[in-house]
Amino acid sequence: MIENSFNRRDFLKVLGWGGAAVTLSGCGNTSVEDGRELVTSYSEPAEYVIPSIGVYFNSTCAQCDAGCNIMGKVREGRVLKLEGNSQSAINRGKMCGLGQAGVQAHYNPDRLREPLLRTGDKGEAISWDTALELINAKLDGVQGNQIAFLTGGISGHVNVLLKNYIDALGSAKHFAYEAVAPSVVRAANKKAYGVEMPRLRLDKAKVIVSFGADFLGAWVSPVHFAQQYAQFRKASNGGRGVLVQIESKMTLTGANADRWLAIRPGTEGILALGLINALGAGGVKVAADAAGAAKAYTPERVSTETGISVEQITKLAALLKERTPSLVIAGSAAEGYAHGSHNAAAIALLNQALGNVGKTVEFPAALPFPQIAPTVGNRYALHALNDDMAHDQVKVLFNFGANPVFTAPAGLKFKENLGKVPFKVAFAHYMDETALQADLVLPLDSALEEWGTSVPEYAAEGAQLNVHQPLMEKLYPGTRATGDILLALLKLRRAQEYKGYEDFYAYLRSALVQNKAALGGSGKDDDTFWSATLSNGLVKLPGASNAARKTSATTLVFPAPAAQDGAYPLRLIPAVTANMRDGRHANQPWLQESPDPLTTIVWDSWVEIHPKTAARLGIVEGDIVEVASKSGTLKAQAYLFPGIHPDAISIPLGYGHQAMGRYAKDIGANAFHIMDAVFDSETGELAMHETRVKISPTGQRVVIVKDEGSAGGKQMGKKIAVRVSSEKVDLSEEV
Amino acid sequence: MSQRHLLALFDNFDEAGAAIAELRATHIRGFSMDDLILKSPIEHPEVESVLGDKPVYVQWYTLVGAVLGGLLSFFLISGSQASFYAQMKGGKPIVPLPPNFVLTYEMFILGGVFITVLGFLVCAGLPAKRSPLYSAKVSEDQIGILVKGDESAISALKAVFTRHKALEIQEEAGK
Amino acid sequence: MTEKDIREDIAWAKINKDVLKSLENPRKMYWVIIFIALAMIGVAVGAELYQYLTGMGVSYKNNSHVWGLYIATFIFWIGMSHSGTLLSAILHLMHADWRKPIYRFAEAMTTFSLMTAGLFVMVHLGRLWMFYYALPYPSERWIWPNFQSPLLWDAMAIFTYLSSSVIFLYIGMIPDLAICRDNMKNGWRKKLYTTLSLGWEGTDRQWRNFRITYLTVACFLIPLAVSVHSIVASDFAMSQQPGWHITSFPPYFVAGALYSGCAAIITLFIILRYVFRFEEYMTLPILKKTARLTFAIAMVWTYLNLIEFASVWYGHDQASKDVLIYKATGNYAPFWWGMMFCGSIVPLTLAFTRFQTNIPVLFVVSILLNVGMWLERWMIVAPTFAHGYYPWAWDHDQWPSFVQWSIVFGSFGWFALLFMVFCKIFPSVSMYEVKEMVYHRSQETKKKELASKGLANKGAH
Amino acid sequence: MSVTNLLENWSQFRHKHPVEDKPHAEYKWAMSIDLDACTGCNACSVACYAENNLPVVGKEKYSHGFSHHWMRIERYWDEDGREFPDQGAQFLPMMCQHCEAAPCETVCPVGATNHTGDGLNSQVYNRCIGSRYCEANCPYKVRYFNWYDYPTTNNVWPEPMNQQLNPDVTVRGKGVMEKCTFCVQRLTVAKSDARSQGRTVRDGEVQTACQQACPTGAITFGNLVDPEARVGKQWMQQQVELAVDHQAKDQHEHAEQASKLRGYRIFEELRPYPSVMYLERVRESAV
Repeated sequence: MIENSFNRRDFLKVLGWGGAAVTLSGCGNTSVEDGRELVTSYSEPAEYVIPSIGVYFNSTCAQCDAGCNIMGKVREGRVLKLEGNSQSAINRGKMCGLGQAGVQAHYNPDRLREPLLRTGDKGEAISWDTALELINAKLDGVQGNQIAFLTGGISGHVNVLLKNYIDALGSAKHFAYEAVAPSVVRAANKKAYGVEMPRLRLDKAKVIVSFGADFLGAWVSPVHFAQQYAQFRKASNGGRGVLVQIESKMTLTGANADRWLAIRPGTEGILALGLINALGAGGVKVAADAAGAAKAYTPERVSTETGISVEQITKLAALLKERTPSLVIAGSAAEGYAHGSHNAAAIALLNQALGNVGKTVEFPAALPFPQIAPTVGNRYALHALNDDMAHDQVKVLFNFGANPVFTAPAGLKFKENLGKVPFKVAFAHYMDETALQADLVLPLDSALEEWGTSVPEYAAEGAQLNVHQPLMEKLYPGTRATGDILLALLKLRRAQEYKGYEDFYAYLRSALVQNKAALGGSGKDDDTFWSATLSNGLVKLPGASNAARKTSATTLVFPAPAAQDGAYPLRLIPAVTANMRDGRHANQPWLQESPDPLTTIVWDSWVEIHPKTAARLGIVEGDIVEVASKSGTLKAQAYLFPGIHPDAISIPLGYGHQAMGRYAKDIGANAFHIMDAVFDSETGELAMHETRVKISPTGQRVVIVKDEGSAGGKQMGKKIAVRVSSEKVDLSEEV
Repeated sequence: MSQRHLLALFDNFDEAGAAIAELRATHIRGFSMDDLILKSPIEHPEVESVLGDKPVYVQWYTLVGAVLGGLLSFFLISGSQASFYAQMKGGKPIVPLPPNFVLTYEMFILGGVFITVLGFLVCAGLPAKRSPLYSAKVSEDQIGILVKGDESAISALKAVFTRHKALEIQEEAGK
Repeated sequence: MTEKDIREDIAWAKINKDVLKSLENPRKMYWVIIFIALAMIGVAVGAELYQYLTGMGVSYKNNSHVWGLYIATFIFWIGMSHSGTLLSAILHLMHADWRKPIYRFAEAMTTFSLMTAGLFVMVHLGRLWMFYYALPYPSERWIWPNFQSPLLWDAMAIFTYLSSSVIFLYIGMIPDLAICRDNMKNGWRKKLYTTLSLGWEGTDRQWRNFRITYLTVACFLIPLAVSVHSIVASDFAMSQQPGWHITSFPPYFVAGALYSGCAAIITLFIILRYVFRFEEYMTLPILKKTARLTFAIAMVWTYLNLIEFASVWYGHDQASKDVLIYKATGNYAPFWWGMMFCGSIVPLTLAFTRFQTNIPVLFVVSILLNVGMWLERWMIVAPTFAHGYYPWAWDHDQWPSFVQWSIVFGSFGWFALLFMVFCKIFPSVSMYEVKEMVYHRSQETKKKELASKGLANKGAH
Repeated sequence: MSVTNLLENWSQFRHKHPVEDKPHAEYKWAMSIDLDACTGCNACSVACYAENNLPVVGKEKYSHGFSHHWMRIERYWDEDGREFPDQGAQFLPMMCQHCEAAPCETVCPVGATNHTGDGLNSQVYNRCIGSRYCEANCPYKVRYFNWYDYPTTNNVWPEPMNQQLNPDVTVRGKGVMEKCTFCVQRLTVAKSDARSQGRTVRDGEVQTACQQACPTGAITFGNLVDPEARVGKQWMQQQVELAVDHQAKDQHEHAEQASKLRGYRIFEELRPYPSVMYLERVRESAV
């Protein structure tokens, strides 16, 4: 890697001419066109650009909130490939498929290229100055609390500017919304451990019992967990770790489990208490209140309610007793019910009963700069915003890249309520469903073009500040970085305060350089510190330790497993897949064409049905089925999938866009739109797994487009993927 | 002494055979049996046998052609495999014999066929100039005997042909 | 007393006249065939252009199923070429003189089906424009083709076979070309025949060398024909795939080749007989012999088929066995059973004397046999791809596209066009050999008559 | 062509690689994949798309089987008919196995696929005429054909997506066969760097794109000749030998004393001598 010891802006200037000639043809004058700078011929590149040699620059992946540190391979001014930054404690040089597809977010042909103002049904291109002035004008006379900001999870200095702007507008409301965030688990963790995101040490555990946490696929920080998982599977800490996954629909993590248990949907908490009970009976010392809460949950009762055999429960309890430390994780499958908080609390209780807290459940360091701490997104925010809009409480809505028109459950009538907002501004990369509803659409720089910082919610080690830096010159002159837009807007309100900052880069640099002592740069001069920071791509922060707290078991309430609803007999499990997640990256063709690991389906949605259920309903693979809930219906192809509870069906989220460009539009069906609006009893979060559906074949049949051949997942007696029982091998002797 | 051609046509192979036999027997002055050419519409070994033993050498061409074709092929292939960019194929030597033998076999046949045909053309004297006397009947159903003899022998030859019921006797114009 | 293969009292001049007439005025059916053939070629050329410009993908093969109808049809045409050799070379060596009226068109069939097969090699290539890389010449980078590849053996074998059979066809035709020359009025045809007949006059020297040459080339052609289809079989047998890697493939392919060729001869026999009014020469007794020959070969083919199944069934190679079971029960089962029906059941009709000379029945049967043989080739190629070693790559519903089908059908048009044009320009019945046949047969009869007369005379004394 | 050369070096030309005993000189690139660590997440496959300029063919073409992933993740289920796959699925990353006796190499009519001195199975795009015999003869079916001219096909690399293309790797036009190269472009750079320093490539100095991305480090790649290389150590520890079709493990298969080995190669019995060793997936017997 080349040390980043040159002037960053010169670098970009050169790249601009070498890589993105678009600058020339685009509208708006550059400094070169204005004659302030001279054109540098690429035949005489700067000394750090060696034609045909890849140069790496560090930045941070923006594809999800895990905050993996990445290196962009840059050749002749173009970013080619994203690779992991091996300095990072989070991803240690590794990358997931989603992260690597980040270049396709950047080079996406359907990116927005200029500000658009709605006139009737059409968007009219306007200049940035006009756009910003228009916003300022629209804000005049609107009360602060009638201005709403809708964002995803947001952190770092952009968050600071956002807060300042909100402040400048007089206490506008900020709604941080993430459609698939583990928000109920966060709340339960906060109660049980005192922190929302304790550090999970998969690598230290000898047994992991995961209640539907797809930590290898799409949950919290999958690349980090995958590495810990690899260590967990090795013998390095005394024996290969055992993974037991308990969930109603097999996730990628479930597919990798030693034992995958298909539990009746919603009874995760009952099983957790049952395990506490069995542990207590087996001689493990359990705190009195936990024992009391679990007392009623005898193996027999638990078995009847969860559908998991007594033998299995006993075996699992014995294993947990025998092999310590273990780790119990509550995932999105456990939290997705009206009693999701209780499920999560019971699972946390199991961790405490097993004595894992402090061993495999650790406490992350507190961040020294609370103002840059992440504002994490949740689903309650959407609910709240929706209510405000429904009551005409929102006059101006700023939407930073969230796409609630696509992700809101039909029950909320979000799109309808959005129509009531007089002025909607969307900051967007693409013309997505929500941007289509906006009055003003402002095109954003891609994540590989903009400056910024972020703080990952799940810190793998200490705390860290991630640096985002451009990996190449902007592709389109008409896009702007979120930070720059906020700064420009702030300048319209508080000109004095921000006049010293030419742009967001200047702001960021000065913000970091001023605090260099706290950021590990004491004693260095500003330029050296700045160069080193950019070169590393991240700043590791020292942090104070958090203390543990104990949860109380007395308040746990579980509904008896619901009687079958005759009209809607099946439960819908919306699947969050590693590629699609909530669908914001559905327009990245690598992700569409990467087969779903479990079904190997590409370029479409599907309905997973257990073969037994399918046989009962007369459905075969490829049948187009109609899935109907109280809130809506959709049609998709049926895929017979053994890894799902017979009382449930599963549809992946993220498909079914009606906009967002050529790669996403009209691909599959949107499962969000048939979800009922049921909320968690404690947190008010939308309960994702509470939708009940019925399913019927439409009579149409298609050939499913998937990677697996006509043999399905069978090896036909050939020795291709071989499995061996753990007692037959000794991993400790292996290299 | 100038020579002239004479073509006699017969519709009966036996008569033609008899005519030749008589020509051979009578020893006409100014005419040699070597100057006799039989023309027939079909392959007719028994009539040809009257002409005496005339060896055919085409087979030798065949032998030479086949052997050369085979050798050329083997050495061309093996030599090119060995001497130009060696193309390594996993599991096989750079000069593998069985495949080369297959191609050698094909070239053996190819060489044989081509050179045999060349030999045929050489031995049969083809492509040939048309002989001075020809009748399309020869390619239809009649057998022709073309002779070349001194002026003096012509009448004797004619007599022999007429005796054997020649249907027609063509005479080359005098020079 | 069986009917004679040919009338012995047929005048030689009439033979010339009848055959030469075929160069002039065929029945209307001729033009109908030419028109249909041209239409089929037109569609195929369009399809090929589309495929050439867009990519092989339009033919709907896929990444595990990389070969399709092109290769199957290629084998089919190669196979068809074998009957010409059978009739002209093998039967020539065996002195079966009934072949004489029909071997010429059989040989032409050999040549043209080889040319058609060659087209499929080209159509099949992903980069047709680079086909010359397969030729054995050192390129400017000093790279030779890979002589280990059965495909290259194929190319070599087909080249040898095609050139040898063209030569064989031509050499055998020289005396007839001379007849044409002698009977043609002035014009381009006269020039053509004059040039091609090389000054042939039927002299004793020419006939002598001709006889030996013809015999020698015939001797070469027999092993060559066997080797050609064995090598085509090697494309499969030399590979490692289940269902292909079978020891009995070479003889099986050769038998299949002779079989389809014989069936095609019956079809063309019937067509030519009608179109060119060859009833005098392509007689029913000859047709009967051909039908019997076809029946015999059909049984050989059936036997080899059963041998193959048995050796796979009792072998230890589970993968091959799976492919066999798949053929009989999987997606391709209708075609596979269709092949068994057409190839082994339909020919049983040929066992009945009454059908052996029944032209409508024979016409239908011969076409069914060829359908069966075409299916056989497809059933060799496709199921191994659909059910090979690697279950993950077993394909879904792999169905050839319109492009593949139209090129396959177009090849029949192409063949028909070449063949019919040939028959119109060159004598499709060998005049000189029919004369020989008539001559020898009448001699025989005369001898017999003399002998019986002699006996009678003796008896009288 | 010189017959003299042929005759003088006869024995060299008759050497059978790798069956007869002639070890690789400097490099023999090989891989091992730990199926116990592989989670089937597809990161390797996407990395391969990014590194090797693989076209995204779209749904319609995918449905016809024109998928173009050099690295594909296969997912297998148990076949014992239980109601639930309660031991999970089995994932297997499958790419060109770079066989030492590759069935594809011998059958190519134009010599477009050859064995390199480094033990790679190379594909010469320029030379390929698209006969597809190599794929027909591949037991693993890991070769991918350019059925269309992807660079000019709509929505494969629309402007500006084409700016992502890796200039070190050829963009293939229609009609040529392609497959995993073990990231030969990276190997070439590493070898060149090492050569300029008068040494061979050190273990870890070069990574394939899939190996680099793999979050669990399931893929190990390196030089089998190098005694320090991790891949070689793994092969040795698992007693898997390159040019043998029957490994130590197979001999223990039915032995009372179960073998502790879990390294195997797929379709070893066909004797392609693949360069990729898989380590069996382990499943806990206690639950």
